[in-house]
Amino acid sequence: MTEFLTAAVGLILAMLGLGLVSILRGPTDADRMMAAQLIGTAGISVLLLLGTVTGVPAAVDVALILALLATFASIAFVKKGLSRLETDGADPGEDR
Amino acid sequence: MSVARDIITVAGVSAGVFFFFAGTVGLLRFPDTLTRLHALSKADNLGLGFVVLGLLPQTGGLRDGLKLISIWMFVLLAGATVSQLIARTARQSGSGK
Amino acid sequence: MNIATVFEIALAAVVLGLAIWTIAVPDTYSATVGFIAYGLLVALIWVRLDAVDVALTEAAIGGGLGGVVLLGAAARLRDTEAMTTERPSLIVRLSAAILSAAIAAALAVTILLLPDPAPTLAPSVVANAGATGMTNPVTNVLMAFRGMDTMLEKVVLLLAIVGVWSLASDQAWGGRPGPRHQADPNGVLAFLARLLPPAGIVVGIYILWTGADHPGGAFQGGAVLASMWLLVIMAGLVDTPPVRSRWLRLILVGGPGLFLAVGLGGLCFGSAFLAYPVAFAKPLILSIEVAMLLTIATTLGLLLAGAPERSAER
Amino acid sequence: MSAVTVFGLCAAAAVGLGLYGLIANPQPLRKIIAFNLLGSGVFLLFGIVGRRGAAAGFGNDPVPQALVITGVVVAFSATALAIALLLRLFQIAGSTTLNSRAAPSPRSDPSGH
Repeated sequence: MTEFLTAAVGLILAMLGLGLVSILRGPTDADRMMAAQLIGTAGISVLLLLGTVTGVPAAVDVALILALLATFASIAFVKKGLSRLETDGADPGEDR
Repeated sequence: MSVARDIITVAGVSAGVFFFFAGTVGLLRFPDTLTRLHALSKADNLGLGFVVLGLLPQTGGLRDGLKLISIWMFVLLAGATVSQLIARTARQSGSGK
Repeated sequence: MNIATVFEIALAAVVLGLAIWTIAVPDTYSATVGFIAYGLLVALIWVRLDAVDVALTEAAIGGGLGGVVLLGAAARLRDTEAMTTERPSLIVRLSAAILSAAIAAALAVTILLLPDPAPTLAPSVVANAGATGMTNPVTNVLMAFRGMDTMLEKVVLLLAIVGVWSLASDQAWGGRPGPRHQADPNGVLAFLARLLPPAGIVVGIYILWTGADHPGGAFQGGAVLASMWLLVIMAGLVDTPPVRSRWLRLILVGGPGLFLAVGLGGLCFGSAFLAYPVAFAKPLILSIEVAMLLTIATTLGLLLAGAPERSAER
Repeated sequence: MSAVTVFGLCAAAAVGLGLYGLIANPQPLRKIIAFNLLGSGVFLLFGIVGRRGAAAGFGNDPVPQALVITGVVVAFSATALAIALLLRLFQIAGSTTLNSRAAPSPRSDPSGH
């Protein structure tokens, strides 16, 4: 069982690495946002699996915090990207 | 009993890993933003969902199970909102065509 | 080589790749995104090192709040990138590379040659755990055995917020930080900002409460509360408070103030500064933590909101 | 190769990379990010030392853990303050260069807005 779950962690981690390639490649900000979202979700899954594998039940709490904070970070990310598009050509000082 | 639990875990986590794989490949290979968004939502909702489902039989008690499910709920909510905002961004900037 | 080691090497490789990407990529915005992903994965390393308390903090700061601070600045400064094209000369970069490589190599050698058996303070933490009535060793160290550090850390947070506020321009002095966010009150973001914070507040308080016996604590819970507050602000449902407001300042000094009062009480009635009477140790520590939760949530939220930019009237 | 060795080498490399970025990168925001990377490497080194000191039923020595938590909070405060300074510099000078020879072009409204 432990071997299976560890292998699953490894596979999801590999997906996460591929998601990083997508951040790296872009080409648009929307793609970067999506990749960040995917990395957050994959990180949560890895944490949940890792908590079960290593017998650290508190890893679920880390995943809980990560779920809330990653939500917040992606909303901030998208919101900043949105206002950038909306205020294109406007005063950069108001750009937030 | 424990064998049945392990079977559920293996099946759930395997399905979850499959959807993560599908979502990542879609994110890398699909031609435009909106189709990539479609692929992403599969990894987000179903990938994590199946992993949570698979891990439920392995949890110690009701409280841990509830925590797992609420994590999934948070991610579902966030995923739905962020996807909609990203789609709007993409349409406004014209890259969604 | 078993499968766990393969996993560890893969994790370390991904983290290192992200670190290199963060330093080397030309676009600052991409570097920031890379750093957020890095913070998220470092939290995984901390879980792997069996330091779940630190993993919680790292997930809250590295993956969340710290990333949003950097991202906001990167989004604002993005258009100025073309202006700063000057780079240090080749000699400077080469010597910097040699210096950094030498330091990294020295650290690596030190890691490989650490003494065996390793020195540890864990047994003395266990031996004294009965004095506080709590079983989470990290909370014991933070709140009791090294309580002075934790109190001064909160003072540092307070100093940082004073520093940020003092950067306001004359018109905005004492005003509201950040722009007023306009959002469709029936839009999807406003919907999320109404639905998520109640659950988030429960999670924040749970993290504080569980900190007595399991990994968790006031700072991690406060970070969750701060992110929920900022989510509501970003959705345009409420505005940031003017920083001259009296109740705001009262909350900001409340946590450290109570900590200091308890510490001085220990000096007057007990044996030393911050010495808790054994019978009341747990209630005292818990009340300090509850006051801290509010203070930390407000401080972190205001640190993210930045310097005041609008006068209070608008 | 144990977890301590693998992550220890990773931490050492993060410290080196952060130091290089801090010196060699001209943009202040990049310097702040590099400084955070350097700090996170140092924190990980603490974690390694604590992991080796696992005893008395704990997987990691609690004292270094508490030090790291304090350190993370202080590093975050410093980062937020540095970012606020940087944004204010940008607001006043219209650029974020640290190079005193390059004359900064003042914007029309130096006090912002």
